Amino acid sequence: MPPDHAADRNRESEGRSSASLVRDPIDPAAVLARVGGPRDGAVVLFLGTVRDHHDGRAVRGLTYEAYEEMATAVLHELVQGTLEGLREGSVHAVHRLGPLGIGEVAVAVAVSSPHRGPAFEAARLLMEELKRRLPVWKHEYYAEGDSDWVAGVPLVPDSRPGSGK
Amino acid sequence: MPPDHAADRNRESEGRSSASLVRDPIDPAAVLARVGGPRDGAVVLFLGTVRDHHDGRAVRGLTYEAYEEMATAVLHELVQGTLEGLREGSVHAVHRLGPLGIGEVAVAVAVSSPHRGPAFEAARLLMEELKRRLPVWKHEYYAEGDSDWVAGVPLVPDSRPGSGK
Amino acid sequence: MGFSEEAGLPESSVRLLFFARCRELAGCEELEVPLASPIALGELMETLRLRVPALQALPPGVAIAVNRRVAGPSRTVTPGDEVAFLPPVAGG
Amino acid sequence: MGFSEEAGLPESSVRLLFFARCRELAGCEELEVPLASPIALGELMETLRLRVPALQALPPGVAIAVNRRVAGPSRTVTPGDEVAFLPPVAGG
Repeated sequence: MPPDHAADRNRESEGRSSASLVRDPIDPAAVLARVGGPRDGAVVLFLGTVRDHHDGRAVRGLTYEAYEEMATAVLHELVQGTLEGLREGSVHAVHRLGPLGIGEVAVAVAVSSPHRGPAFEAARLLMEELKRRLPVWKHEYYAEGDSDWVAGVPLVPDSRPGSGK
Repeated sequence: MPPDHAADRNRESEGRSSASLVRDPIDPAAVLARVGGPRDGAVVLFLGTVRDHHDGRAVRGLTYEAYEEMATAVLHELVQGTLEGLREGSVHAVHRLGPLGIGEVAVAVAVSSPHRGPAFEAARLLMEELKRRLPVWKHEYYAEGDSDWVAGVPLVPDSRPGSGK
Repeated sequence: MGFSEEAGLPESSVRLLFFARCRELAGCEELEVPLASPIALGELMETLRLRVPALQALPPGVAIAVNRRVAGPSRTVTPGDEVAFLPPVAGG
Repeated sequence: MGFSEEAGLPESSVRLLFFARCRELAGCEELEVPLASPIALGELMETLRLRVPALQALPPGVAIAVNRRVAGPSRTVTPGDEVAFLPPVAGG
Protein backbone atom coordinates (compact mmCIF):
# COMPACT_ATOMS: atom_id res chain seq x y z
CA MET A 1 0.00 0.00 0.00
CA PRO A 2 2.13 2.96 -1.21
CA PRO A 3 -0.02 6.00 -0.36
CA ASP A 4 2.30 8.55 -1.93
CA HIS A 5 1.95 6.89 -5.33
CA ALA A 6 -1.78 6.42 -4.85
CA ALA A 7 -2.07 10.13 -4.10
CA ASP A 8 -0.17 10.98 -7.29
CA ARG A 9 -2.46 8.81 -9.37
CA ASN A 10 -5.50 10.40 -7.82
CA ARG A 11 -4.17 13.89 -8.44
CA GLU A 12 -3.86 13.02 -12.11
CA SER A 13 -7.42 11.75 -12.33
CA GLU A 14 -8.91 14.82 -10.65
CA GLY A 15 -11.72 16.44 -12.56
CA ARG A 16 -14.08 13.53 -12.80
CA SER A 17 -17.70 14.25 -13.62
CA SER A 18 -20.36 12.19 -15.33
CA ALA A 19 -24.08 12.38 -16.01
CA SER A 20 -26.82 10.39 -17.68
CA LEU A 21 -30.53 10.06 -18.36
CA VAL A 22 -31.86 6.55 -17.82
CA ARG A 23 -35.12 4.65 -18.23
CA ASP A 24 -34.27 1.80 -15.84
CA PRO A 25 -34.38 2.06 -12.03
CA ILE A 26 -31.52 4.04 -10.48
CA ASP A 27 -29.29 1.99 -8.16
CA PRO A 28 -27.86 4.23 -5.39
CA ALA A 29 -24.88 1.89 -4.94
CA ALA A 30 -23.99 2.27 -8.62
CA VAL A 31 -24.27 6.05 -8.28
CA LEU A 32 -21.94 6.02 -5.25
CA ALA A 33 -19.48 3.88 -7.17
CA ARG A 34 -19.02 6.78 -9.64
CA VAL A 35 -17.56 9.12 -7.02
CA GLY A 36 -14.91 9.06 -4.32
CA GLY A 37 -11.24 8.36 -4.17
CA PRO A 38 -8.34 8.09 -1.73
CA ARG A 39 -8.05 11.88 -1.36
CA ASP A 40 -11.78 12.32 -0.64
CA GLY A 41 -12.99 12.19 2.95
CA ALA A 42 -16.61 13.07 2.21
CA VAL A 43 -19.33 11.72 -0.05
CA VAL A 44 -22.79 13.27 -0.25
CA LEU A 45 -25.56 11.44 -2.09
CA PHE A 46 -28.92 13.00 -2.76
CA LEU A 47 -31.88 10.95 -3.93
CA GLY A 48 -35.09 12.55 -5.13
CA THR A 49 -37.88 10.00 -4.71
CA VAL A 50 -41.50 9.92 -5.84
CA ARG A 51 -43.86 11.05 -3.07
CA ASP A 52 -47.36 9.72 -2.60
CA HIS A 53 -48.80 13.22 -2.33
CA HIS A 54 -48.42 16.64 -3.94
CA ASP A 55 -50.25 19.88 -3.16
CA GLY A 56 -52.64 17.98 -0.95
CA ARG A 57 -53.52 15.37 -3.59
CA ALA A 58 -52.80 11.64 -3.33
CA VAL A 59 -50.43 10.62 -6.12
CA ARG A 60 -50.18 7.06 -7.46
CA GLY A 61 -47.32 7.52 -9.91
CA LEU A 62 -45.81 9.81 -12.51
CA THR A 63 -44.09 9.96 -15.86
CA TYR A 64 -41.03 12.06 -16.70
CA GLU A 65 -40.68 13.42 -20.22
CA ALA A 66 -37.50 15.13 -21.44
CA TYR A 67 -36.02 16.99 -24.37
CA GLU A 68 -33.39 14.30 -24.23
CA GLU A 69 -30.62 15.75 -26.39
CA MET A 70 -30.77 19.08 -24.59
CA ALA A 71 -31.25 17.54 -21.12
CA THR A 72 -28.18 15.36 -21.61
CA ALA A 73 -26.11 18.37 -22.65
CA VAL A 74 -27.39 20.50 -19.75
CA LEU A 75 -26.79 17.75 -17.19
CA HIS A 76 -23.21 17.29 -18.40
CA GLU A 77 -22.62 21.02 -18.17
CA LEU A 78 -24.08 21.14 -14.67
CA VAL A 79 -21.90 18.36 -13.29
CA GLN A 80 -18.85 19.83 -15.03
CA GLY A 81 -19.61 23.26 -13.53
CA THR A 82 -20.11 21.68 -10.10
CA LEU A 83 -16.75 19.94 -10.35
CA GLU A 84 -15.03 23.18 -11.36
CA GLY A 85 -16.54 24.84 -8.28
CA LEU A 86 -15.27 22.01 -6.09
CA ARG A 87 -11.80 21.98 -7.67
CA GLU A 88 -11.04 18.59 -6.09
CA GLY A 89 -13.29 15.54 -6.00
CA SER A 90 -15.87 14.00 -8.31
CA VAL A 91 -19.50 14.52 -9.32
CA HIS A 92 -22.13 12.26 -10.83
CA ALA A 93 -25.77 12.93 -11.67
CA VAL A 94 -28.47 10.75 -13.17
CA HIS A 95 -32.12 11.50 -13.94
CA ARG A 96 -34.72 8.88 -14.72
CA LEU A 97 -37.30 9.19 -17.52
CA GLY A 98 -40.54 7.35 -18.22
CA PRO A 99 -43.06 5.95 -15.72
CA LEU A 100 -42.16 5.79 -11.99
CA GLY A 101 -44.01 4.41 -8.97
CA ILE A 102 -44.18 5.83 -5.43
CA GLY A 103 -40.82 5.63 -3.62
CA GLU A 104 -38.77 5.15 -6.78
CA VAL A 105 -35.67 7.28 -7.32
CA ALA A 106 -36.27 10.03 -9.89
CA VAL A 107 -32.91 11.77 -9.60
CA ALA A 108 -29.60 10.99 -7.91
CA VAL A 109 -26.67 13.31 -7.38
CA ALA A 110 -23.40 12.25 -5.76
CA VAL A 111 -20.44 14.46 -4.87
CA SER A 112 -17.14 13.50 -3.29
CA SER A 113 -14.59 15.94 -1.96
CA PRO A 114 -11.69 16.02 0.49
CA HIS A 115 -13.94 17.78 3.06
CA ARG A 116 -17.62 17.60 3.91
CA GLY A 117 -18.59 21.28 3.73
CA PRO A 118 -17.87 21.66 0.00
CA ALA A 119 -19.44 18.24 -0.73
CA PHE A 120 -22.73 19.22 0.96
CA GLU A 121 -22.75 22.64 -0.72
CA ALA A 122 -21.99 21.26 -4.16
CA ALA A 123 -24.65 18.54 -4.00
CA ARG A 124 -27.28 21.01 -2.88
CA LEU A 125 -26.40 23.65 -5.47
CA LEU A 126 -26.31 21.03 -8.21
CA MET A 127 -29.85 19.97 -7.27
CA GLU A 128 -31.06 23.60 -7.31
CA GLU A 129 -29.52 24.18 -10.74
CA LEU A 130 -30.83 20.90 -12.08
CA LYS A 131 -34.37 21.80 -11.04
CA ARG A 132 -34.05 25.21 -12.71
CA ARG A 133 -32.31 24.19 -15.91
CA LEU A 134 -33.05 20.60 -16.90
CA PRO A 135 -35.67 20.36 -19.69
CA VAL A 136 -37.67 17.64 -17.97
CA TRP A 137 -41.41 17.56 -17.26
CA LYS A 138 -43.42 15.63 -14.71
CA HIS A 139 -46.88 14.26 -15.41
CA GLU A 140 -48.62 13.14 -12.21
CA TYR A 141 -51.30 10.48 -11.94
CA TYR A 142 -53.69 11.03 -9.03
CA ALA A 143 -55.51 8.52 -6.89
CA GLU A 144 -58.82 9.89 -8.16
CA GLY A 145 -57.94 8.74 -11.67
CA ASP A 146 -57.10 12.07 -13.32
CA SER A 147 -53.62 13.33 -14.18
CA ASP A 148 -51.84 16.59 -14.90
CA TRP A 149 -48.54 18.24 -15.68
CA VAL A 150 -46.83 19.53 -12.55
CA ALA A 151 -46.46 23.32 -12.52
CA GLY A 152 -42.77 24.01 -13.01
CA VAL A 153 -40.12 26.69 -13.28
CA PRO A 154 -39.84 28.75 -16.50
CA LEU A 155 -36.48 28.26 -18.18
CA VAL A 156 -34.44 31.42 -18.55
CA PRO A 157 -32.27 32.35 -21.55
CA ASP A 158 -29.06 30.47 -21.52
CA SER A 159 -25.81 32.07 -20.41
CA ARG A 160 -23.68 29.11 -21.42
CA PRO A 161 -20.81 29.69 -23.86
CA GLY A 162 -22.07 29.45 -27.41
CA SER A 163 -25.68 30.27 -26.61
CA GLY A 164 -25.53 33.61 -28.37
CA LYS A 165 -24.01 32.31 -31.57
CA MET B 1 -51.90 0.67 -4.52
CA PRO B 2 -54.12 2.67 -2.13
CA PRO B 3 -52.06 5.80 -1.46
CA ASP B 4 -54.44 7.27 1.13
CA HIS B 5 -54.02 4.22 3.35
CA ALA B 6 -50.30 4.12 2.72
CA ALA B 7 -50.11 7.78 3.76
CA ASP B 8 -52.01 7.02 6.98
CA ARG B 9 -49.68 4.19 7.85
CA ASN B 10 -46.68 6.39 7.20
CA ARG B 11 -48.07 9.18 9.36
CA GLU B 12 -48.34 6.72 12.21
CA SER B 13 -44.77 5.55 11.84
CA GLU B 14 -43.34 9.07 11.80
CA GLY B 15 -40.57 9.65 14.27
CA ARG B 16 -38.18 7.00 13.07
CA SER B 17 -34.58 7.34 14.14
CA SER B 18 -31.86 4.78 14.74
CA ALA B 19 -28.15 4.73 15.44
CA SER B 20 -25.36 2.24 16.04
CA LEU B 21 -21.64 1.71 16.50
CA VAL B 22 -20.25 -1.14 14.42
CA ARG B 23 -16.96 -2.96 13.92
CA ASP B 24 -17.77 -4.42 10.49
CA PRO B 25 -17.70 -2.44 7.23
CA ILE B 26 -20.59 -0.02 6.74
CA ASP B 27 -22.80 -0.83 3.73
CA PRO B 28 -24.28 2.39 2.27
CA ALA B 29 -27.23 0.47 0.79
CA ALA B 30 -28.11 -0.89 4.24
CA VAL B 31 -27.89 2.64 5.67
CA LEU B 32 -30.22 3.96 2.95
CA ALA B 33 -32.66 1.14 3.66
CA ARG B 34 -33.13 2.56 7.18
CA VAL B 35 -34.66 5.82 5.93
CA GLY B 36 -37.33 6.95 3.48
CA GLY B 37 -41.00 6.34 3.01
CA PRO B 38 -43.88 7.16 0.70
CA ARG B 39 -44.24 10.69 2.10
CA ASP B 40 -40.54 11.47 1.69
CA GLY B 41 -39.33 13.02 -1.57
CA ALA B 42 -35.72 13.53 -0.48
CA VAL B 43 -32.98 11.35 0.93
CA VAL B 44 -29.53 12.70 1.83
CA LEU B 45 -26.73 10.28 2.63
CA PHE B 46 -23.38 11.43 3.97
CA LEU B 47 -20.38 9.11 4.07
CA GLY B 48 -17.20 10.06 5.88
CA THR B 49 -14.36 8.04 4.37
CA VAL B 50 -10.74 7.51 5.36
CA ARG B 51 -8.43 9.82 3.41
CA ASP B 52 -4.90 8.91 2.39
CA HIS B 53 -3.51 12.17 3.76
CA HIS B 54 -3.95 14.45 6.76
CA ASP B 55 -2.19 17.72 7.57
CA GLY B 56 0.23 17.09 4.72
CA ARG B 57 1.17 13.58 5.88
CA ALA B 58 0.51 10.38 3.94
CA VAL B 59 -1.82 8.15 5.96
CA ARG B 60 -2.00 4.38 5.52
CA GLY B 61 -4.88 3.65 7.89
CA LEU B 62 -6.40 4.43 11.26
CA THR B 63 -8.11 3.01 14.29
CA TYR B 64 -11.20 4.46 15.98
CA GLU B 65 -11.54 4.04 19.74
CA ALA B 66 -14.74 4.96 21.60
CA TYR B 67 -16.23 5.24 25.06
CA GLU B 68 -18.80 2.84 23.69
CA GLU B 69 -21.59 3.10 26.25
CA MET B 70 -21.51 6.90 26.19
CA ALA B 71 -21.04 7.12 22.40
CA THR B 72 -24.06 4.89 21.82
CA ALA B 73 -26.19 7.06 24.11
CA VAL B 74 -24.96 10.30 22.50
CA LEU B 75 -25.53 9.00 18.96
CA HIS B 76 -29.08 7.97 19.81
CA GLU B 77 -29.76 11.39 21.32
CA LEU B 78 -28.31 13.13 18.27
CA VAL B 79 -30.47 11.24 15.75
CA GLN B 80 -33.52 11.69 17.95
CA GLY B 81 -32.84 15.43 18.19
CA THR B 82 -32.32 15.61 14.43
CA LEU B 83 -35.64 13.89 13.83
CA GLU B 84 -37.42 16.27 16.22
CA GLY B 85 -35.97 19.20 14.25
CA LEU B 86 -37.20 17.66 11.00
CA ARG B 87 -40.67 16.84 12.35
CA GLU B 88 -41.37 14.53 9.39
CA GLY B 89 -39.05 11.91 7.94
CA SER B 90 -36.43 9.54 9.30
CA VAL B 91 -32.80 9.61 10.46
CA HIS B 92 -30.12 6.95 10.77
CA ALA B 93 -26.49 7.23 11.84
CA VAL B 94 -23.74 4.66 12.18
CA HIS B 95 -20.09 5.04 13.23
CA ARG B 96 -17.46 2.42 12.74
CA LEU B 97 -14.86 1.45 15.37
CA GLY B 98 -11.58 -0.45 15.18
CA PRO B 99 -9.06 -0.52 12.32
CA LEU B 100 -9.98 1.03 8.92
CA GLY B 101 -8.13 1.22 5.62
CA ILE B 102 -8.00 4.11 3.12
CA GLY B 103 -11.36 4.69 1.42
CA GLU B 104 -13.37 2.79 3.99
CA VAL B 105 -16.51 4.38 5.42
CA ALA B 106 -15.96 5.67 8.98
CA VAL B 107 -19.34 7.27 9.50
CA ALA B 108 -22.65 7.29 7.62
CA VAL B 109 -25.63 9.54 8.20
CA ALA B 110 -28.90 9.29 6.27
CA VAL B 111 -31.88 11.59 6.47
CA SER B 112 -35.18 11.41 4.61
CA SER B 113 -37.78 14.15 4.54
CA PRO B 114 -40.69 15.29 2.37
CA HIS B 115 -38.49 18.06 0.91
CA ARG B 116 -34.81 18.37 0.09
CA GLY B 117 -33.91 21.56 1.96
CA PRO B 118 -34.62 20.17 5.43
CA ALA B 119 -32.99 16.84 4.52
CA PHE B 120 -29.72 18.55 3.48
CA GLU B 121 -29.75 20.82 6.55
CA ALA B 122 -30.48 18.00 8.97
CA ALA B 123 -27.77 15.70 7.59
CA ARG B 124 -25.19 18.45 7.73
CA LEU B 125 -26.09 19.61 11.25
CA LEU B 126 -26.13 16.03 12.48
CA MET B 127 -22.58 15.57 11.18
CA GLU B 128 -21.43 18.81 12.87
CA GLU B 129 -22.95 17.72 16.19
CA LEU B 130 -21.58 14.22 15.89
CA LYS B 131 -18.06 15.57 15.39
CA ARG B 132 -18.43 17.82 18.43
CA ARG B 133 -20.13 15.43 20.82
CA LEU B 134 -19.32 11.79 20.05
CA PRO B 135 -16.67 10.36 22.45
CA VAL B 136 -14.64 8.76 19.66
CA TRP B 137 -10.89 9.10 19.01
CA LYS B 138 -8.88 8.57 15.86
CA HIS B 139 -5.38 7.09 15.86
CA GLU B 140 -3.66 7.59 12.51
CA TYR B 141 -0.91 5.38 11.07
CA TYR B 142 1.44 7.24 8.75
CA ALA B 143 3.29 6.02 5.70
CA GLU B 144 6.59 6.72 7.47
CA GLY B 145 5.73 4.08 10.06
CA ASP B 146 4.85 6.27 13.05
CA SER B 147 1.35 6.93 14.39
CA ASP B 148 -0.49 9.48 16.51
CA TRP B 149 -3.82 10.54 17.95
CA VAL B 150 -5.54 13.08 15.74
CA ALA B 151 -5.99 16.46 17.43
CA GLY B 152 -9.70 16.80 18.16
CA VAL B 153 -12.39 19.00 19.63
CA PRO B 154 -12.69 19.36 23.44
CA LEU B 155 -16.03 18.07 24.70
CA VAL B 156 -18.13 20.67 26.47
CA PRO B 157 -20.28 20.09 29.57
CA ASP B 158 -23.48 18.37 28.69
CA SER B 159 -26.77 20.23 28.42
CA ARG B 160 -28.84 17.10 27.95
CA PRO B 161 -31.71 16.43 30.36
CA GLY B 162 -30.42 14.60 33.41
CA SER B 163 -26.83 15.78 33.04
CA GLY B 164 -27.04 17.95 36.16
CA LYS B 165 -28.48 15.29 38.42
CA MET C 1 -21.21 23.06 -33.44
CA GLY C 2 -22.75 22.40 -36.88
CA PHE C 3 -26.07 21.29 -35.50
CA SER C 4 -27.92 21.73 -38.76
CA GLU C 5 -25.71 19.10 -40.37
CA GLU C 6 -26.38 16.63 -37.54
CA ALA C 7 -30.12 17.10 -37.90
CA GLY C 8 -29.93 16.39 -41.62
CA LEU C 9 -32.78 18.76 -42.43
CA PRO C 10 -33.15 20.45 -45.82
CA GLU C 11 -31.47 23.84 -45.50
CA SER C 12 -34.69 25.65 -46.38
CA SER C 13 -36.71 24.85 -43.26
CA VAL C 14 -36.59 24.75 -39.45
CA ARG C 15 -37.76 21.93 -37.25
CA LEU C 16 -40.17 22.81 -34.42
CA LEU C 17 -40.26 20.51 -31.37
CA PHE C 18 -43.03 20.53 -28.75
CA PHE C 19 -42.73 19.09 -25.23
CA ALA C 20 -45.13 18.21 -22.42
CA ARG C 21 -48.09 20.63 -22.34
CA CYS C 22 -46.84 22.33 -25.51
CA ARG C 23 -46.89 18.96 -27.25
CA GLU C 24 -50.48 18.38 -26.14
CA LEU C 25 -51.55 21.87 -27.32
CA ALA C 26 -49.76 21.48 -30.64
CA GLY C 27 -51.23 18.04 -31.11
CA CYS C 28 -47.88 16.80 -32.38
CA GLU C 29 -44.26 16.36 -31.28
CA GLU C 30 -42.68 17.93 -34.30
CA LEU C 31 -43.40 20.26 -37.21
CA GLU C 32 -41.24 21.29 -40.15
CA VAL C 33 -41.79 24.82 -41.41
CA PRO C 34 -40.15 26.45 -44.42
CA LEU C 35 -37.48 29.09 -43.81
CA ALA C 36 -35.50 30.54 -46.70
CA SER C 37 -33.02 32.78 -44.87
CA PRO C 38 -31.84 33.74 -41.35
CA ILE C 39 -34.38 35.59 -39.21
CA ALA C 40 -34.62 36.80 -35.61
CA LEU C 41 -36.44 34.35 -33.34
CA GLY C 42 -38.98 37.06 -32.37
CA GLU C 43 -39.76 37.73 -35.99
CA LEU C 44 -40.00 34.03 -36.76
CA MET C 45 -42.52 33.65 -33.92
CA GLU C 46 -44.69 36.44 -35.39
CA THR C 47 -44.73 34.67 -38.72
CA LEU C 48 -45.39 31.27 -37.19
CA ARG C 49 -48.30 32.51 -35.09
CA LEU C 50 -50.12 33.42 -38.30
CA ARG C 51 -49.49 30.03 -39.89
CA VAL C 52 -49.45 27.53 -37.01
CA PRO C 53 -52.61 27.56 -34.87
CA ALA C 54 -50.82 25.74 -32.04
CA LEU C 55 -48.54 28.74 -31.54
CA GLN C 56 -51.29 31.33 -31.23
CA ALA C 57 -51.83 30.68 -27.51
CA LEU C 58 -48.70 29.38 -25.85
CA PRO C 59 -49.15 28.75 -22.12
CA PRO C 60 -47.42 31.27 -19.81
CA GLY C 61 -43.77 30.62 -19.00
CA VAL C 62 -42.94 28.78 -22.22
CA ALA C 63 -39.28 29.13 -23.21
CA ILE C 64 -37.92 28.61 -26.68
CA ALA C 65 -34.65 26.82 -27.32
CA VAL C 66 -32.73 27.18 -30.57
CA ASN C 67 -30.39 24.26 -31.16
CA ARG C 68 -30.84 23.10 -27.56
CA ARG C 69 -30.10 26.42 -25.88
CA VAL C 70 -32.78 28.69 -24.46
CA ALA C 71 -32.85 31.83 -26.59
CA GLY C 72 -34.33 35.32 -26.51
CA PRO C 73 -36.23 37.04 -29.38
CA SER C 74 -33.06 38.56 -30.84
CA ARG C 75 -31.44 35.18 -31.40
CA THR C 76 -30.89 34.54 -35.12
CA VAL C 77 -32.58 31.42 -36.46
CA THR C 78 -30.97 29.91 -39.53
CA PRO C 79 -32.50 27.40 -41.95
CA GLY C 80 -31.76 23.92 -40.58
CA ASP C 81 -32.04 24.98 -36.94
CA GLU C 82 -34.04 23.13 -34.29
CA VAL C 83 -36.55 25.31 -32.41
CA ALA C 84 -38.07 23.73 -29.29
CA PHE C 85 -41.03 24.92 -27.21
CA LEU C 86 -40.40 24.20 -23.53
CA PRO C 87 -43.03 24.76 -20.83
CA PRO C 88 -41.84 25.44 -17.25
CA VAL C 89 -39.66 22.49 -16.20
CA ALA C 90 -40.24 20.11 -13.29
CA GLY C 91 -37.40 17.64 -13.12
CA GLY C 92 -35.83 16.15 -10.03
CA MET D 1 -30.91 5.70 35.97
CA GLY D 2 -29.29 3.67 38.75
CA PHE D 3 -25.96 3.48 37.03
CA SER D 4 -24.09 2.44 40.16
CA GLU D 5 -26.20 -0.71 40.34
CA GLU D 6 -25.50 -1.55 36.70
CA ALA D 7 -21.79 -1.16 37.23
CA GLY D 8 -21.94 -3.46 40.21
CA LEU D 9 -19.20 -1.60 42.05
CA PRO D 10 -18.88 -1.57 45.80
CA GLU D 11 -20.65 1.56 47.04
CA SER D 12 -17.46 2.86 48.63
CA SER D 13 -15.49 3.61 45.48
CA VAL D 14 -15.65 5.25 42.05
CA ARG D 15 -14.46 3.76 38.78
CA LEU D 16 -12.10 5.88 36.66
CA LEU D 17 -11.99 5.22 32.89
CA PHE D 18 -9.25 6.51 30.58
CA PHE D 19 -9.55 6.82 26.81
CA ALA D 20 -7.17 7.39 23.90
CA ARG D 21 -4.26 9.61 24.93
CA CYS D 22 -5.49 9.66 28.54
CA ARG D 23 -5.39 5.86 28.55
CA GLU D 24 -1.81 5.93 27.31
CA LEU D 25 -0.78 8.51 29.93
CA ALA D 26 -2.54 6.63 32.71
CA GLY D 27 -1.02 3.37 31.54
CA CYS D 28 -4.33 1.62 32.12
CA GLU D 29 -7.94 1.66 30.94
CA GLU D 30 -9.52 1.65 34.34
CA LEU D 31 -8.80 2.39 38.01
CA GLU D 32 -10.96 1.94 41.07
CA VAL D 33 -10.42 4.52 43.82
CA PRO D 34 -12.10 4.57 47.23
CA LEU D 35 -14.80 7.15 47.89
CA ALA D 36 -16.76 7.07 51.15
CA SER D 37 -19.29 9.85 50.54
CA PRO D 38 -20.52 12.27 47.84
CA ILE D 39 -18.06 14.94 46.78
CA ALA D 40 -17.89 17.67 44.12
CA LEU D 41 -16.04 16.58 40.98
CA GLY D 42 -13.56 19.47 41.34
CA GLU D 43 -12.76 18.42 44.88
CA LEU D 44 -12.45 14.79 43.87
CA MET D 45 -9.95 15.80 41.19
CA GLU D 46 -7.81 17.66 43.77
CA THR D 47 -7.73 14.56 45.95
CA LEU D 48 -7.02 12.25 43.00
CA ARG D 49 -4.13 14.36 41.74
CA LEU D 50 -2.32 13.74 45.01
CA ARG D 51 -2.88 9.98 44.87
CA VAL D 52 -2.89 9.07 41.17
CA PRO D 53 0.26 10.13 39.30
CA ALA D 54 -1.54 9.76 35.94
CA LEU D 55 -3.86 12.61 36.84
CA GLN D 56 -1.16 15.11 37.75
CA ALA D 57 -0.64 16.25 34.16
CA LEU D 58 -3.76 15.79 32.07
CA PRO D 59 -3.34 16.95 28.47
CA PRO D 60 -5.13 20.21 27.56
CA GLY D 61 -8.78 19.96 26.55
CA VAL D 62 -9.55 16.82 28.56
CA ALA D 63 -13.21 16.62 29.59
CA ILE D 64 -14.53 14.54 32.44
CA ALA D 65 -17.76 12.59 32.19
CA VAL D 66 -19.65 11.38 35.23
CA ASN D 67 -21.91 8.46 34.44
CA ARG D 68 -21.48 9.09 30.70
CA ARG D 69 -22.32 12.78 30.73
CA VAL D 70 -19.70 15.51 30.49
CA ALA D 71 -19.65 17.33 33.82
CA GLY D 72 -18.24 20.50 35.35
CA PRO D 73 -16.34 20.77 38.67
CA SER D 74 -19.52 21.40 40.67
CA ARG D 75 -21.09 18.09 39.63
CA THR D 76 -21.57 15.80 42.65
CA VAL D 77 -19.82 12.46 42.41
CA THR D 78 -21.36 9.68 44.46
CA PRO D 79 -19.76 6.37 45.47
CA GLY D 80 -20.45 3.89 42.67
CA ASP D 81 -20.24 6.51 39.90
CA GLU D 82 -18.23 6.10 36.69
CA VAL D 83 -15.78 8.96 36.04
CA ALA D 84 -14.26 9.02 32.54
CA PHE D 85 -11.33 11.08 31.23
CA LEU D 86 -12.00 12.12 27.61
CA PRO D 87 -9.40 13.89 25.47
CA PRO D 88 -10.61 16.11 22.59
CA VAL D 89 -12.75 13.93 20.30
CA ALA D 90 -12.14 13.15 16.61
CA GLY D 91 -14.96 10.98 15.33
CA GLY D 92 -16.53 11.05 11.87
